[in-house]
Amino acid sequence: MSSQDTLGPRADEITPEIVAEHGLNREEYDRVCESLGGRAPNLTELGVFSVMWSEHCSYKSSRVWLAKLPTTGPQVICGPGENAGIVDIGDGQAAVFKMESHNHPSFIEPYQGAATGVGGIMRDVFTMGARPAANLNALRFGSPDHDKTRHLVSGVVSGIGGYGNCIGVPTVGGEVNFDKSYDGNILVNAMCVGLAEVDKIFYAAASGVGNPVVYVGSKTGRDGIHGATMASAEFDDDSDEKRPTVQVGDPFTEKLLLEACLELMAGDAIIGIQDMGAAGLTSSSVEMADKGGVGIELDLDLVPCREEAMTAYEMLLSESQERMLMVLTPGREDGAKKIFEKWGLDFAVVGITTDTGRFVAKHQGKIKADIPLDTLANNAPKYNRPWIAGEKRPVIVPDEVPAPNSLSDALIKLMSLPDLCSRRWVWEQYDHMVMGDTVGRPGGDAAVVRVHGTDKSLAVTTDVTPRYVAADAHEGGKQAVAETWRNLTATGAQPLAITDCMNFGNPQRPEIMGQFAGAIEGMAEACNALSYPVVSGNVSLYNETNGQAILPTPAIGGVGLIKNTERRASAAIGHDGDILLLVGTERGHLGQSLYQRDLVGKSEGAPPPVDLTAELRNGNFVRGLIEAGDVAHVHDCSDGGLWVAVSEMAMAADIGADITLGSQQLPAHAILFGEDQGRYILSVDADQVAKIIASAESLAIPVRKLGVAGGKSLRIDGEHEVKLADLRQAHESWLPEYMNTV
Amino acid sequence: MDKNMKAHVKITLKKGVLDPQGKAIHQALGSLGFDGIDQVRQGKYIEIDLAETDESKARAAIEKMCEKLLANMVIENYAIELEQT
Amino acid sequence: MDKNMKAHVKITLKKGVLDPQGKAIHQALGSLGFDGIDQVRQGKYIEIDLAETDESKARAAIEKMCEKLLANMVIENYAIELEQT
Amino acid sequence: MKAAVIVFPGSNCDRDVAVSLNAVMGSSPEMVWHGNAEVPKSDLIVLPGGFSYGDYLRSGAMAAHSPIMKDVIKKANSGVPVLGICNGFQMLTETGLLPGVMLRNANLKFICKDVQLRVERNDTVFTRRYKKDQVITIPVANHDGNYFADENTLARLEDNNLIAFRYCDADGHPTGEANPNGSARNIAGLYNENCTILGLMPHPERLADKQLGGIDGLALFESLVETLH
Ligand SMILES: Nc1ncnc2c1ncn2[C@@H]1O[C@H](COP(=O)(O)OP(=O)(O)O)[C@@H](O)[C@H]1O
Ligand SMILES: [Mg+2]
Repeated sequence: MSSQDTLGPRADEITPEIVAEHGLNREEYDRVCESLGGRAPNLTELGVFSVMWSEHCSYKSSRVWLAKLPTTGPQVICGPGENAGIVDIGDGQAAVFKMESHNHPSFIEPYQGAATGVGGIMRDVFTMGARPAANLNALRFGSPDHDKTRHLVSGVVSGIGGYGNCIGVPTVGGEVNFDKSYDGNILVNAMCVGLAEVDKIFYAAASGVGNPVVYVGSKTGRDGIHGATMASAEFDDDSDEKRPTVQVGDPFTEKLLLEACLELMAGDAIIGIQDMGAAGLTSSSVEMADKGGVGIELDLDLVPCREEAMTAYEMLLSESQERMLMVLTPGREDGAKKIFEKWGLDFAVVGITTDTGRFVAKHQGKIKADIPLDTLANNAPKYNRPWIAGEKRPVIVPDEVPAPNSLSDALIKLMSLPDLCSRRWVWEQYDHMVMGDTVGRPGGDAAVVRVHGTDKSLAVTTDVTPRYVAADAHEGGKQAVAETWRNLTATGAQPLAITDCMNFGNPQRPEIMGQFAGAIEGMAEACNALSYPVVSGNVSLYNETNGQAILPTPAIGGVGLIKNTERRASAAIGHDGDILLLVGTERGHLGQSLYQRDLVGKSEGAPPPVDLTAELRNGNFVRGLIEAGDVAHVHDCSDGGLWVAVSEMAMAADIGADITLGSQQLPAHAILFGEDQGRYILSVDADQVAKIIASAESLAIPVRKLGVAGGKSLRIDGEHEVKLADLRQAHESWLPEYMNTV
Repeated sequence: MDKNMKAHVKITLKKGVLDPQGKAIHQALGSLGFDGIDQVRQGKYIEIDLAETDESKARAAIEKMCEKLLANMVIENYAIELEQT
Repeated sequence: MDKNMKAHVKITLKKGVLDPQGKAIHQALGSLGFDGIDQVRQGKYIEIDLAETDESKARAAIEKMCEKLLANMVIENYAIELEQT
Repeated sequence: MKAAVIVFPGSNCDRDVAVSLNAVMGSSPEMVWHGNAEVPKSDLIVLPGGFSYGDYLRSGAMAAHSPIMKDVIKKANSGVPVLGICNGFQMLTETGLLPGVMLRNANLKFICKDVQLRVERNDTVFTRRYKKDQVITIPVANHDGNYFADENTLARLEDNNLIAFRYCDADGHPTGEANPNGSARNIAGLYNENCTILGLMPHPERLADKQLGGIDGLALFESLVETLH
């Protein structure tokens, strides 16, 4: 049968409006027709192209830039391109991880949007054969004064908890920031880290012809079908339900799906497996077939549906959650089916792999789509969009930034800022201990989770400082990578690799594309210098409303390995009488600092530069001390600067500290609140000090005695006293108080 | 006579929105041996005692409460019944 | 004529049983500026589609479901309405 | 001692409690699928924490009707010790093996944090390794941990000394501030009449290992091993 006979669109079917509603421009549409051998697509095919060639699936604006990121290294088992990245953690084990955005759905419906974001990223990880071991979430909300913010914070946090707690994966870390640029575009970036056996990793490739394609999990509904409201209304007789339905998460079903998949994966029935994420059935089948170099034919009559009269278009584009597609070894269907039935899940053979190289979908006896696979998967346009780099800003001299009236008041004020106050209100709503391996709970630099049943642990963190990226995309991108590296190092972990979530505005604006390009180049520079490659990631563009773009936010998720869980560090002061040491160079950099932004009210100058050579040297030194068992209490200096870091260590231990400004010629507020990079504070036994200093000096690493731990307050050279109780009150109360005032 | 009203508010999921709770209840009823069930949907039922005698004012107030707080209009519908108490 | 029934089941907390959700809604409505509310109680609303035409059989079945699973009789009451569909 | 951990669809602390049991027993407990009809002969039955059936409808309600529960109830009534942790406690109240119900936490939020508990008595198979009135630290992690029972029931529980643990402050006082979720009389755990069944909301298995930050939970498992061998 010639596909042209059955597949030609009705005369009036594909209007320019319908093409536009599918997010394809004129050139892209022409490319679609060309891919089909010169004919026009029908509506179903247009829908398939629109999702496969969307920014989300095809990375058409970002691909040329992403290619600049280093993705290899001896530790890398699988870099970007699969569902998640994989790194070797020794003993035949691997860490599998990825971060992904669910920004827009979370703005529309914060609870379900965030919940399904968590569900989606976990499927990316367990589809590769890994059991999820830890979740993280990087969140950005609008200004606290904006009337939507509270509602969004509350919904997103309970949605993340609602999903992760139920499925029983600990949520151990993340970030929360507030800035008015996110008023209309919040960011919800979810990360999952899983553990797998190296010889039991599963990939998406569907090799072999004549193999059964199997659908498992939940039934398909009309969830999250974007594209054409108008076009889909045409075949939806229920006129009051035109709005694309929000995806609702079902963590219980996901838990069953996780256990069922892992049970099946213990055997050898699976050839390829892929979760149904964005663009559900379409992208999962296209990607599996393309990677395996085969064709695929789906019989949509066999797809388990939960709603009546679903069309081919709807089934192919539905984003219903908690579903997976697998290609099995022929003859193994019955055994597999038993497992899924035991867990109460749908199991249906819905297609077969073919040698045609085409994606074919049949429904009710008709061919609804017949498209060359290669074109769908690989022929999306690739844009090298015009970009302009932001202007370099001057480095602010410390003396130009006014001193506070009172140093101690300034500290209290900083510690209670929305961007710096305690996130306890958030993480206490997350089960961060389930699975019994969280040895470093939220609140420290990176969370530490044991590799179950071993002496090893993984350290995990997410970081980015968007105001730095906005001021200098290159330095900001560098800094984000370096900060994760530093956070991992501060626990004693050897950083292994990162995942990223690139959240930016409209890439068709050259200045936004400039931010993207700059951030990528900065990230690449840091990754290269630190031998810390990118193994997975995600891009979220068009985060803007009425021309107001978000701050450029390349969120970085870092994973590191602690070989001996007994040799790790916490971010608390160790003991009364400990000596505090500062490792790293002090320059008193106040440009783009929180002190400058929130206490002086200015956002000026260049962000703190990151010296990657010093970063590497200082970090390796600190990690060496932890690994040797010489130091067990370390915190890095980041947002807010030195005194803030000391305060955090003091509150964590309920032990105060008297610190000294040292001998450098800098104003006190620059020493205390400057955000110089590459620094760590160590709390050490008095009798270790000489040895550590000598060893640092022999390596030309800047180190100085910062002070002495003890008492219940903080002081600077015996003055400017701040009681820990007052500090704690300031630090702990902002978020709960904010959230309790409706 | 009392001068109060009681509002009975039913909040239900819109058609087509997945109802994981209803689905799980359906399955559980099935394994308890209850057959012949086609579908189960779970919603909320909220009773509000109001110091208001005017029915149309009461209705307007409850509608506002539903839109603002009680129902999540992205995925839920609501229905109000009023009763003099 | 179709030969099905739809059961509307309201599950409410017994008098005297603490209702944290109702209390929280009451407070939230208050701070949104809704005055004159005396009490808010939250319950569940469950719709069950049954392949059963006989009303009394349907009612008996739904009652059993409530007693066995849908309601916790220690703290909850239920009320059933049936509708031919 | 032989122990059986019942695994329900949605259980997620089954592995955690098995790890703790293994640490004190020196061997693994039997993991028993909820769809089975019978619990193998054991000295202890554990209903683990988690979200059985997603905690949909009411926490523990659907699990209480799982096929295995008939036998669990039978064995419990014949005196086999049963430990219900968190979701397991919710199942015990849903089956009526323990009185009362768990309502949504007073602040309506999921709460995961360390809390302090006062050990009300140490003459049971679950607590002999503790001291009476000892203050211990154990984490809670739940959304529905707000214990409710009518006044008569509460009075009976107090009169018969059936309260196992109460939320308390550092000095052992069951204050309002120390109560994380609004539970009646600060009740965190309960016994049946014979003290052979214990239901508690906090998770002793989460602080039974030094690396996790404490071992106050370990004594509960050690008590069981000591008395049940
Ligand atoms: N959304 C969140 N979920 C869980 N933990 C969070 C979240 N936001 C922040 N945290 C935790 O709070 C602590 C402080 O966060 P942050 O200020 O970003 O740390 P740092 O400056 O060390 O990178 C970290 O332990 C972090 O993991
Ligand atoms: Mg961080």
